[in-house]
Amino acid sequence: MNAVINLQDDRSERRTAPEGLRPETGSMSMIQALNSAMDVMLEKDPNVVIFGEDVGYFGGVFRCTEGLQQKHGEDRVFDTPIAEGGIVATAIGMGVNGLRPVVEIQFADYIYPAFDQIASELARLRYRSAGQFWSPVTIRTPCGGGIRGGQTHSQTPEALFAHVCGLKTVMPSNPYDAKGLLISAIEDDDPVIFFEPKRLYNGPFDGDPDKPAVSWDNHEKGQVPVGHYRVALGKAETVRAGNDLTILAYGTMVHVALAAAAREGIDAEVIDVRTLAPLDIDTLCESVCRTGRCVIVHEATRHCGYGAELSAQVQEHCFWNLEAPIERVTGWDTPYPHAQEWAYFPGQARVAKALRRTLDA
Amino acid sequence: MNAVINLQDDRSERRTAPEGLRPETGSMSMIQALNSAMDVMLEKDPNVVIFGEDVGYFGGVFRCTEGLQQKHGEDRVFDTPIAEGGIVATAIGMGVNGLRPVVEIQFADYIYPAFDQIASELARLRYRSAGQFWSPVTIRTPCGGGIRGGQTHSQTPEALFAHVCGLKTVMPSNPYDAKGLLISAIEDDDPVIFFEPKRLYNGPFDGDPDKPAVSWDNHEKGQVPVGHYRVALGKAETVRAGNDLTILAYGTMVHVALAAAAREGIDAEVIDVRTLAPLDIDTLCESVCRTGRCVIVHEATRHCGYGAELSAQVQEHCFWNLEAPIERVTGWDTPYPHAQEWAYFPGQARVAKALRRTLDA
Amino acid sequence: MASRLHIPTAPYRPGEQPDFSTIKLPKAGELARPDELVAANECSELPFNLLRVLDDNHQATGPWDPQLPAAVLLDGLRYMLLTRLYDERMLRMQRQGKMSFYLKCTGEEAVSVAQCMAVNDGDMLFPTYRQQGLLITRGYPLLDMMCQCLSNAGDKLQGRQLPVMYSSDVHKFFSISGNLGTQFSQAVGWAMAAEYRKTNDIAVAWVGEGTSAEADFHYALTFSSVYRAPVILNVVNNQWAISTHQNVAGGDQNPFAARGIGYGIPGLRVDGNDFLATYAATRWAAQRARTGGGPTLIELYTYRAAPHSTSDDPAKYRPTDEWEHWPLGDPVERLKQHLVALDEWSETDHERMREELEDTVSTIWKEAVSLGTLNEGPHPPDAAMFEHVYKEMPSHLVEQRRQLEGRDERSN
Amino acid sequence: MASRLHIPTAPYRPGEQPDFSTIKLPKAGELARPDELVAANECSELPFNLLRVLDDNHQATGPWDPQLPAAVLLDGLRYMLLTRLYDERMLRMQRQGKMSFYLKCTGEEAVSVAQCMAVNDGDMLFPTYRQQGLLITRGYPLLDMMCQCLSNAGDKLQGRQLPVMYSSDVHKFFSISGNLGTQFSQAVGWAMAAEYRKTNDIAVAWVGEGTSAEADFHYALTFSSVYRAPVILNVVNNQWAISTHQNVAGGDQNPFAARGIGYGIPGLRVDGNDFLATYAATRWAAQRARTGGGPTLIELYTYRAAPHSTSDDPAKYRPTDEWEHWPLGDPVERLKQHLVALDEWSETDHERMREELEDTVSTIWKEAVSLGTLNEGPHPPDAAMFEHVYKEMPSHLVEQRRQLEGRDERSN
Ligand SMILES: Cc1ncc(C[n+]2csc(CCOP(=O)(O)OP(=O)(O)O)c2C)c(N)n1
Ligand SMILES: Cc1ncc(C[n+]2csc(CCOP(=O)(O)OP(=O)(O)O)c2C)c(N)n1
Ligand SMILES: [Mg+2]
Ligand SMILES: [Mg+2]
Repeated sequence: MNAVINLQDDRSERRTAPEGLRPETGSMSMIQALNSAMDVMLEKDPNVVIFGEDVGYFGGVFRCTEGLQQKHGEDRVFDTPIAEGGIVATAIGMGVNGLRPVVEIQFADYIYPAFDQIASELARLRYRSAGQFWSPVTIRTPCGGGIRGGQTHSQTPEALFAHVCGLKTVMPSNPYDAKGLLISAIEDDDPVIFFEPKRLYNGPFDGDPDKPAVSWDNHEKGQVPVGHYRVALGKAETVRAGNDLTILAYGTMVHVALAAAAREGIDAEVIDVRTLAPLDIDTLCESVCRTGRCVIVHEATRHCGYGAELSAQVQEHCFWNLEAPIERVTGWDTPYPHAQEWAYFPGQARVAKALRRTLDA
Repeated sequence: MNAVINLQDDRSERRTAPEGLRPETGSMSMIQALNSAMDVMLEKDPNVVIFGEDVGYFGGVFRCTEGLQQKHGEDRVFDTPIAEGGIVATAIGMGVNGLRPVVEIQFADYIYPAFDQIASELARLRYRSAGQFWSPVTIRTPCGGGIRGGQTHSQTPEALFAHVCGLKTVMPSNPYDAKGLLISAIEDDDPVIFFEPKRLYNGPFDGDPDKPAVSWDNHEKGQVPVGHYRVALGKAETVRAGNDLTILAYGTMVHVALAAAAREGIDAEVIDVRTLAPLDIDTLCESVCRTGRCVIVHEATRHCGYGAELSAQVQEHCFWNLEAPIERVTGWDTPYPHAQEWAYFPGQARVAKALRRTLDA
Repeated sequence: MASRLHIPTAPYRPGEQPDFSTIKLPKAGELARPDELVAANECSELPFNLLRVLDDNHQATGPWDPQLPAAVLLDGLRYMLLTRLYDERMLRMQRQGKMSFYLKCTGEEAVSVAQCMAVNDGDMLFPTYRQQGLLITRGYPLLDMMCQCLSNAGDKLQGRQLPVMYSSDVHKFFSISGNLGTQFSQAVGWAMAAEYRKTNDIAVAWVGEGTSAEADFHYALTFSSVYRAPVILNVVNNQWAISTHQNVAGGDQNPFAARGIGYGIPGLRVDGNDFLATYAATRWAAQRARTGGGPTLIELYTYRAAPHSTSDDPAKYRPTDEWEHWPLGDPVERLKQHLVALDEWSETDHERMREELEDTVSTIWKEAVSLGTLNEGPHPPDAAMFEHVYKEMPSHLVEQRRQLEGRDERSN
Repeated sequence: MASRLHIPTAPYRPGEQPDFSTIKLPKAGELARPDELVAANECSELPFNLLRVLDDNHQATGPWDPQLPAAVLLDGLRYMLLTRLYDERMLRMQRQGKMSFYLKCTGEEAVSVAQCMAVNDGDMLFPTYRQQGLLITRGYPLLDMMCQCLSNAGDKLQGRQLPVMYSSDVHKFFSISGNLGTQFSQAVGWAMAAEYRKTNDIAVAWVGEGTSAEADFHYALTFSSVYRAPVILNVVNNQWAISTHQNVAGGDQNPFAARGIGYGIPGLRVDGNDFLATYAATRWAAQRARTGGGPTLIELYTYRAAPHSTSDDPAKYRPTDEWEHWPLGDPVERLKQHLVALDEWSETDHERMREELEDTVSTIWKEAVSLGTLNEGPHPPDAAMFEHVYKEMPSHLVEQRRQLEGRDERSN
């Protein structure tokens, strides 16, 4: 079901790993990969500091910062008051004064109190000061459903941030990318909103809640270099080459899409968008112009969701090549319910139906 | 340049005005029309209260609430502390306790501190309590540029709200609609975010800053019934019928679109979307399926803007009828600059170019 | 000399020996009780004290003693015990996989029970997730609580909310939000509307001490101060916010009750494990609010004996025996001892009550699971998901519901 | 009896006769000056007082007298006067249509000038739009200020910002945000980083009293209290927030300086029109911050003599002569009188200085307009609009810039 992935594929990684020398890798869950990214960056750059609710002594409610305070000290990894707006504001000020803050918002559902600081300040500081001031803050936040979290532990509000110019918006779908993208995000001098699909923290998830959980151990993208490497921001990845149609997805939906295509026996090209802003439109359009058909999958609500932008751009660039309407498979336009979670989650059946419809059009 | 508009066109108005009897009308600017809507509702419903920064004694920085405190009393129209989040939270609580609050956020650029209360609370209260609790808050806020306001007095963040299910999102383009829609919004039991294009407050604006300003006096939509009437939420309006292509616009851009089409001599059908959520997709698609061509115009930044949703839906519904790519003409993906305002503003030239391209495709 | 960044921390971590002798505990009964309409600045010492009524011999003492009849105290004891037993049962059921999540209020039962008893039925409650005692005290059916936790066919909230996110308009118990603090400022609006509508109702709101750092705390204090809204603003200081000690919310600087001073709002700091003190403080604040005195900020000083929730493992961040060293004891035990000291109660009575309540919980639980569990169903129908997004379902949701039900014409 | 909704209002409205005899003015020099490292709770009376150094005879008096050499005072006078003259000129130019907007700080010049002089050059300033005096005191070129206001070809901010939204990294003057209050909490982060990096710098931030209701005020107090950040948090209480009186921000309840008490932050309430008192308070707070004492909250009590901005007409909401009745007078005049009383200055000197500064402003203005005005240009190039959204321009912005420049291949 999973596409063949070449670890040596990423150009920025090649830069860090000397020619011919494969970096030492280990099997890591997404949590471990994220932890490792922060560990590496704390080690490498004394200006990196990490903070947020429960991230210090405890190591985060999802354990992403486990052990980092003990290893790097209390003034580099610490707990904050419960005030997402205050956390981001503090990070902005620190960034202006030379630090490189990485903050955690405990759930993406709780990022809204920080919206003003993110959209009005973090995103615009460089612009409004004509480059005099800027703050290289990275905001990590777990997102997405499928964990019985109900409406306030399941949201993926990526579209709200992708609409705000000045921000980079990222969502990895596997441990390898998670670590490489997080390192790139921390090193980037622009602010990055880094969404972590929590349903993928401990293993890939193809959308079928009845199957036993699997770990990242046996997944190629669970093999992660222990040291420093980058996955470039702003680059989509073709995780499966194919000819019948193109699926655009990110986060958990990459795995659902692969499974749905496999189940239907469709030779789909599956592209993991990875960076939502700025978007790697070339990779997407090259594919859709070739296959002539496109299905977009995301977990967030449909109306004004990120899929709308993907659809609009693909249509703008590939109109003359399109052989079927571009479809979107998304969360419904309702909050994420608790009991009806699996009726809400855009699972294999819904994706498969859309693939079929698109092929048959 | 302006389309022929039939005041008797609106069904909800016919409901309030008895058959054959035309309501008394007067010439009103958009500010006066909004003021009149609030005046009428304060008179009609003792549960209506109005508050916000400077809206009480002073009557609002744009004078939309002028005279209302003097007429209806200090406990019905009053000033608040400067805390947009607190204003919306207070309104939510009041709404739960039987009132019908209408609040003003002084500029749409300053609505972000209230984002959490709007998106997490106001929009979801009915849902999460399964209908036990709800709060019929109307949030009025001036938006849009073309007034030399710079990046923090020019934004139109409608897409952020249109993405949040549970909210209704409205933007009128003229005094008649403004009053009728605002009355509908206040009477509606769902929360409504009501964007007021401030460039239209005192007169229609076709996008040409060099022309002398005109008032609403000589505009048909500046003739406004003095009493109570409604313009239904959720209904787009065809402000100009045409055959060559369909332009979807709202707010200030309706006027720019009309002017651009006239200037190019294009027989465009121009639809004023008016309510962005829930969207009147039927009216839009009927038109695009007929004309086969569609240009979408809005002032907000492009990436993940509301135009993306319009484009995606039109494409989904009208794919087989489309004869040219759907185009979007929008603000650039930068903050709204001060000096370069007219290079930023999607004016007639840019719209005209897109119309031409779409016709020639 | 450069100053160093100060990072506050918890006083004790796993492996350390908790010693709370540093917590200055004033003697019960010593604090003067000002008139309810006292000017805020004339009682600004209150938040720096700790209001206690029950003394070391389990006697009620001092001017704050609410002098409640034994029958009322026994009601309080019963509600507290029921809350605790309900929590215990639900926790066990969560462990058995019957529900996705649970969250106890063990050690904090006096907060919700005494406070609820001290206000009127018409007063509106804006709780957090740790005030299940309010619902129990107001007589909300346990069956409905359980069905909500089970997200089953009997769930009045149609399966929409995570367990414990109760709501009851009838009981004037506001829908609990997963977003911390948001209800604190809403309560002020509700209270303003009560005045506008000239009813006599007041609003009562709660946040945890950790949540006091959120914007809504400031909004609530500002707006209630400016409009003198009839509201009681409670901060439940149970020492912990998940793994984060109250010191990280500023608790090592000044008591949370003192935050009111700057806004001209009187602050009361109360032994939250003392049923009588908690009742008395709330009563004072309610009387103040109802007679035009405006808001009061109450800090309930207590201890979160339970893990934060079933997703939490406190052994990772605090000594497992920390509660045993907690100087303010167990609220249930303390009220029981008071009733025993009054000769109104005995260990045998208590045992009997516990058994009776356990039976009640058990019986109702059986009824609840007969209506379904999260994993096995039956649940509320899938289509219910599309209701209540708006008052009336707009066409795009009708269409999405059709798609869900497979009745989409376009699907093959 | 139902209590009624309380709606605060301004003490005087147009047509009414202002009478500020209700404002209790303590005598200059009477307030004790505690050690800079005093515990917050040991100086909690300070925010309820009003720190004044200049007495009715224009003499400096009491323990807070900073005992500044006359040369320093003369510098202060010069900066204040220059600020005022600059404001006057810019206002006239706005009226003549040379710029889209302007905003004066008349009557509040002591706030920015004295505070700026009381801190070090390495200290980072996080101003609002009403502290142009900071830039003038730090020697930022008037030409650059004017070009920013004109959005002309010389504008260092490339025409992006509304007039008066200055920024200067070199002068450690943070980019002004149109969004009220956001910089207050950012300043705390900056200060924390200063400690982290073991520099000796502190941060200084300002908000208006109206803005104290925003979330960032609370975040700033909470975070600076928790991490004891070296920051001075200033609330400029100029009585008005556009048309809204400070009473609507809670100013009729307690002084804004008192908001710090609950957080364990010392509060100083200062006669903001008294150059010496303002200097002294700032110096105290700076010393406290630099020696590990953490944050101080300073309320600068003053009066906004000017309209809110050129978009405002205060005659609509306050008596036009209100400032004349303001009991704390004019800061420029008061410092001048002090220098005269010290025999260091005379009316003639003052007139000469005024003329010289007016000439300076005039000369620089001519240079500035020679670089363009908003309406007539030249402006920064249109294409500059796409820069600095990101550090490096992503391809979609390159493409949009091409479209703007008409070089879009797709365009005919
Ligand atoms: C806005 C928001 N931020 C973060 C969370 C995650 N969260 C849930 S409970 C909690 C701790 C709350 O602590 P406290 O306020 O002290 O209440 P307690 O749990 O002790 O009753 C956190 C951080 C949330 N639910 N909402
Ligand atoms: C977040 C936000 N809300 C509202 C505004 C509009 N606004 C600009 S200035 C102002 C009044 C501010 O008053 P105050 O804080 O007292 O400062 P002053 O103007 O008196 O110096 C308001 C409401 C804004 N700029 N930002
Ligand atoms: Mg707590
Ligand atoms: Mg002010």
